[in-house]
Amino acid sequence: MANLPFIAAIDAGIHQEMRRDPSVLYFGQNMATTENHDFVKAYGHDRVRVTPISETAEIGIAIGAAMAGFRPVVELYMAEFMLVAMDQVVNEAPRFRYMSGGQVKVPLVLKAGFGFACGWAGQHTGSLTALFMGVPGLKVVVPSTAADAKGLMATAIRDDNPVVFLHHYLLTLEHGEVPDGEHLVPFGKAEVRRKGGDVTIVATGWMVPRSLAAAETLAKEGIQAEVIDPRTVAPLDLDTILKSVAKTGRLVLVDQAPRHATVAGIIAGDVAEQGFASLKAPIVQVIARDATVPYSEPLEAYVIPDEERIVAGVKKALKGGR
Amino acid sequence: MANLPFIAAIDAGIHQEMRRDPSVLYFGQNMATTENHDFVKAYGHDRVRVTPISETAEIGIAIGAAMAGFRPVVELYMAEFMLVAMDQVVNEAPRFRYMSGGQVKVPLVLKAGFGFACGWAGQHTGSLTALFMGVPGLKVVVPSTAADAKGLMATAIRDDNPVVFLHHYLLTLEHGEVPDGEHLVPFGKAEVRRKGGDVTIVATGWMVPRSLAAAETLAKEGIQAEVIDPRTVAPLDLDTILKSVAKTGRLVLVDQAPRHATVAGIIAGDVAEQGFASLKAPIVQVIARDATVPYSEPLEAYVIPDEERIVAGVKKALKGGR
Amino acid sequence: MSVQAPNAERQIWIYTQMLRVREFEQRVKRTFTDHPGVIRGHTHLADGAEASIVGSLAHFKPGDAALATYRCHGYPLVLGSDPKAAMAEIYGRADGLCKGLGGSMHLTDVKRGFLGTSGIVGAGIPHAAGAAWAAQIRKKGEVVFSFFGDGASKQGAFFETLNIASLWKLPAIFVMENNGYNVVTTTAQEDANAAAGEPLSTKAKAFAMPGVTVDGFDPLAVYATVGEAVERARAGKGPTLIESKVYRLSAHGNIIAPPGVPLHYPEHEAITVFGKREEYEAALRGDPVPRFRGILVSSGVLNAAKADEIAAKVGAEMQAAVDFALKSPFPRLESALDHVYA
Amino acid sequence: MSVQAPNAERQIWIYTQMLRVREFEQRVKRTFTDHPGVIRGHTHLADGAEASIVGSLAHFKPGDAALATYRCHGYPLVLGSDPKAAMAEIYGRADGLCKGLGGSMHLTDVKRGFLGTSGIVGAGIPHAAGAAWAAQIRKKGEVVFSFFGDGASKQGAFFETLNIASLWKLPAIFVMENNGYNVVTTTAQEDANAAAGEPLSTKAKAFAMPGVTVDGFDPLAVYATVGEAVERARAGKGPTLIESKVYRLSAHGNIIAPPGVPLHYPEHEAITVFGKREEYEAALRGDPVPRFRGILVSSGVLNAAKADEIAAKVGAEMQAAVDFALKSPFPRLESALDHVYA
Ligand SMILES: Cc1ncc(C[n+]2csc(CCOP(=O)(O)OP(=O)(O)O)c2C)c(N)n1
Ligand SMILES: Cc1ncc(C[n+]2csc(CCOP(=O)(O)OP(=O)(O)O)c2C)c(N)n1
Ligand SMILES: [Mg+2]
Ligand SMILES: [Mg+2]
Repeated sequence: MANLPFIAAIDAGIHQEMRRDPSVLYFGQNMATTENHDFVKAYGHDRVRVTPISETAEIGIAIGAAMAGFRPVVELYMAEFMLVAMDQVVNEAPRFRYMSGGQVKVPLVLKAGFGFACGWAGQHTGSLTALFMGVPGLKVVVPSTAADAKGLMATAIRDDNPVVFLHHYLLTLEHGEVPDGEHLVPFGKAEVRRKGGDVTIVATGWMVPRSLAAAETLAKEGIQAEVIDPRTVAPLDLDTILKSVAKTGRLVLVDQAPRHATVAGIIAGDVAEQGFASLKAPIVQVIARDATVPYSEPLEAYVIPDEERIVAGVKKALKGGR
Repeated sequence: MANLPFIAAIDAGIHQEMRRDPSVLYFGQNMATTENHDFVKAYGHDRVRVTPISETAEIGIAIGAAMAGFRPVVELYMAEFMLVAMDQVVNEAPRFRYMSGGQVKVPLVLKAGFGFACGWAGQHTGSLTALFMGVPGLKVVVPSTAADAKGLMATAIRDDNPVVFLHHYLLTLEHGEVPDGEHLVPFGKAEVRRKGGDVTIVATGWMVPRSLAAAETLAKEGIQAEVIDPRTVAPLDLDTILKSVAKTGRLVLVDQAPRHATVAGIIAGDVAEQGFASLKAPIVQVIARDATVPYSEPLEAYVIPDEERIVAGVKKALKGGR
Repeated sequence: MSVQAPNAERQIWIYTQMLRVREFEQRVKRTFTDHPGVIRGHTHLADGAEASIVGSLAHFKPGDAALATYRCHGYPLVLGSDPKAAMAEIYGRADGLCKGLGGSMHLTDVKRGFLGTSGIVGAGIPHAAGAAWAAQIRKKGEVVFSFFGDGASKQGAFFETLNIASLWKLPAIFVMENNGYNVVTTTAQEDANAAAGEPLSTKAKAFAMPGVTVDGFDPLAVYATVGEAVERARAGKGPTLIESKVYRLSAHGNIIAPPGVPLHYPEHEAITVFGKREEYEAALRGDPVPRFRGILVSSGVLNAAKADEIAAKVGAEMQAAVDFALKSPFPRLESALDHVYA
Repeated sequence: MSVQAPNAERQIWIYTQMLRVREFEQRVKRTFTDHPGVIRGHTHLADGAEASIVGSLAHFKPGDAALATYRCHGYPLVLGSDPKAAMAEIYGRADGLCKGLGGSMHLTDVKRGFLGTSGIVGAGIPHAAGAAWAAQIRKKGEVVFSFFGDGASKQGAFFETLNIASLWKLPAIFVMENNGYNVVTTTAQEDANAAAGEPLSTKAKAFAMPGVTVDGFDPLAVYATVGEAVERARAGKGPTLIESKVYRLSAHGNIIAPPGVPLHYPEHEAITVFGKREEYEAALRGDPVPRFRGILVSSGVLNAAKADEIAAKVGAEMQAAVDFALKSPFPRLESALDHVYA
């Protein structure tokens, strides 16, 4: 075990796989521009390269290299930058295996940060997870701890399908205990971050620590919230959520995105279909207010769900009935 | 009233607005390439132009022209083609008014067909509506009748915000009665296509006629389904849906997209939060099977929801209880 | 660097492959009338581009790769794919190259180095560059062929990719089949170089990359030009942009219509949209397939008898493909859920 | 076509505007140390580009428009925006140009023709072309200035837009501020022309558009070059691509860090990443602001006293902007929900 910041844990996961598998490539903008670059020193310029600001070509090149037998990891920095290449992400990478009748596989990882709500304003602060969640052939990973960041990155690299790896920028420097040796975290297994019998909270990314903080506040009032972190939203471990709801009967979904752009809403739809009998009260969504993220600090804080709103959401779920 | 095919009704809506407002522009690929082109003849090349295959520039140019006082309508043919320009659609057009503190407005219409499930296979048959639904600042229109196609297009052109106008390609030649003179259909007002007290069906685009057909079949068995067509999903007229569910207690959402990519799932989430008390049974989603759309005819039909599966979904909703 | 002309035997091979592509696609086209409803969606024929396709792929070696667009029937046939499997795919049958999941726009045959085709204009160009990066890492002198249209050179993916390919000296050959049209838009209507009377290969200057324009109706000219580019690429000297001037001898594709409307191939847009029948007929008079046959016969490489023999053989081969595909069963319904994930 | 050099008064105006931009941004930079926490997110300074910005916008007339990137503080100041409102926006206050909703990366002042700025690289280039189309339709000889960086010329939006702009003869001036870097990537590391020792203006050839390279540290050279392009555009002769060679005198932006870590401006990447202190110091010795002051003094256009007077006036103006912005209140919380829809 080593105590590492989130960002170092991701790198550790990439190193782990590049060391064992020479077919893993790592490239993107504003990396590997000198010989001193960590990954360049370790693996050389054949496998580690800087690219121009050309996301469409970057991701397209990753697809071609993957079809030709490699496992590229593309550094994209911010999830929004994938939007200029959205066709490659949702209508190319996940399509080729299927359209070829299983002849090719497209193992690649698109690494991008998101949700950097600290003054980056309208075009750099989005929470776009839901955009990638419903594409057959595509997997989507959203780690919330340093250990998962390493383990899910390693699993993403070994996966034979395209994977969007979304790490929350506000967690970048959060430290956590990370297993030293080979560490892999399976896809499709949610983690119960806190046990509780009164209400179920589901959250991803930065909303996980916020929800845990809210849960502690609620505990002081004798309310025990179970906090579930899906860790991967495609595949989504609905069973773990349904089991918890079967126990608590109440569900609060926390999401940094605005209404109709959330993972929360999508999970709510699944539970309303498959866990309806367990529900004792309306499913509550604690999500961003309906606006582009504003620059000014108090306004930004007003738009994004905070501990207080999560607590209020839980109380609403507890009050609610049929 | 004139009996027009869907496609002609859309043109009628564009003509109606171009005639009355010289600031309306219409351009895109593979149109206006000769002087005989209907719109070129009527409005000239200043306002009607053919573009290269450059969606990012096309939509970006529409944004700039809109900020400079015009009302561009961009012909994009297929919704997937917007993916190469997704940044312009979701992270540029809807942002400028907000980020400028209300100084600019960006009135434009992105016209695109979708869901052409007739052998167009993996990259041209998607139902991407949900991708655009949760973007503050963006409006999304999905007509299912010729009359609405004209009236919603006209309203979209007059709207001062960016509007994604998604017409279902399989409806292209469907005829319908279309009002002759000025015709406008308001945004945010769902239409109850069929009244019924036993179950509520919500569907958009081509799934509307399929749901109505299913409703007729069910009627023969004495089951009266109410079929609601939201017509615009942003803004979404949740009230009309909630009112119906308050009456029927049972909700079936029909959508051509696969799980976690549907408007259905998002509406289910809203109803599970705001209409929970009315629900007598789990919300049923009748949606595409989880695959890229295959080419082969029987497989394509197998993947996409048909009348039979809608009927089955309704019966499931009727059987279901708490 | 100059490429040796193909010997007689190789010239006959080139002609035979051109004819195979033509005969295959004529049957695809005839299927719309002979067997209505058997082909759905949108098909795109390569007639007019056969000399360009074969002259290019004549340089293909095992280990090389090729990627293309929705207009993709010709390449795999030249690379050795079974016409039966190709036709079965276009008919949506279980014996298709892609098990009926891909269709006409997405023929793929990895065993023969035909890696994939994108139906999104320009989107396949970076895929080819990625495969070329793989080849560069492997250091076996393998190259990648990227085929796309003139219209694709107006899509961001084209520019972004060629810059990187040149910068990284990737072993790629970018073959732009300039047939003068993007559906119903002429090149001069959408391309600033064309509007200024400049060749589209001029765009290579934006990437400090060699750019060449060649007569795509002449398989030997294409052979020489692409051959040089392939030598450069194999030698690690980087990519080349080749503008191969061809002409579509059919419409862009079959008509686009919802189910119920019988699909068919209309006349070429030069006639239906622009009323330039003469432009089309001039192109037809230059049809590369009969033209090359004539050249081979007059140069004595081929005699009429041998040529007829080839034609008969090829015709029979392609007719067998149709017969096979018509008999091939549809895939199991559940197979629609195969291959979503690896 | 050649542009008359600016007269003495105009030269003094140019110098004054350059100084205004510099003095404003030095205070933005100092805010990180003087008032920690007041500026959040990411700011990007134009220091080193002042001569290019002012030499270009000296040709701006009422009715013209300008669009730029996240590195956007200079343009509106030159176009007449109130520095108080600009600083208040960067501080996220209610009196900001954009009411605190936009911030440093999105300064906008429509009344002065500064239409908008995109934080997405290359994305603003087509917006400028769209505004130019509007100007073309209006037929009043209005033009649109599009400012972007060297790195943006690797983004598809750049290529797609310049092709259309040339094809449509749009009245646009595309000013690429080539500061040699995309964050920590040098131009030669990401651009095939640069790697081949060619100017980036070479890319104009892909669009049959005039392309010129100019010394962006020399406001009079920029004035002449952009002036010609503006004349062409106003005359309906179409767009021009201008590569203006500048150098960032600060780092790309303040450090990127989550809340809790105090933000500051590190040294330039030439030093911190590449260890090329000499490259940076050479650029600093050519700093266009003191350099132009020197030129004006030695040419007698300006005497030292007058120059000091200007400096004092500008310094006071910009200090007042800081004082005003610090006192400006934060916006009402509910105002976060204003202006989502028109
Ligand atoms: C991004 C995108 N935009 C539009 C289309 C629709 N489309 C399909 S083929 C085509 C024409 C392409 O022309 P060209 O590149 O010259 O190839 P050709 O068909 O002439 O061989 C267009 C516009 C598409 N498939 N992808
Ligand atoms: C599409 C996209 N990719 C990446 C980024 C991240 N980014 C912001 S500024 C920048 C550098 C741009 O360099 P250049 O165009 O030369 O402008 P400069 O900052 O040097 O003025 C990058 C890569 C972005 N904003 N948008
Ligand atoms: Mg073409
Ligand atoms: Mg730069």
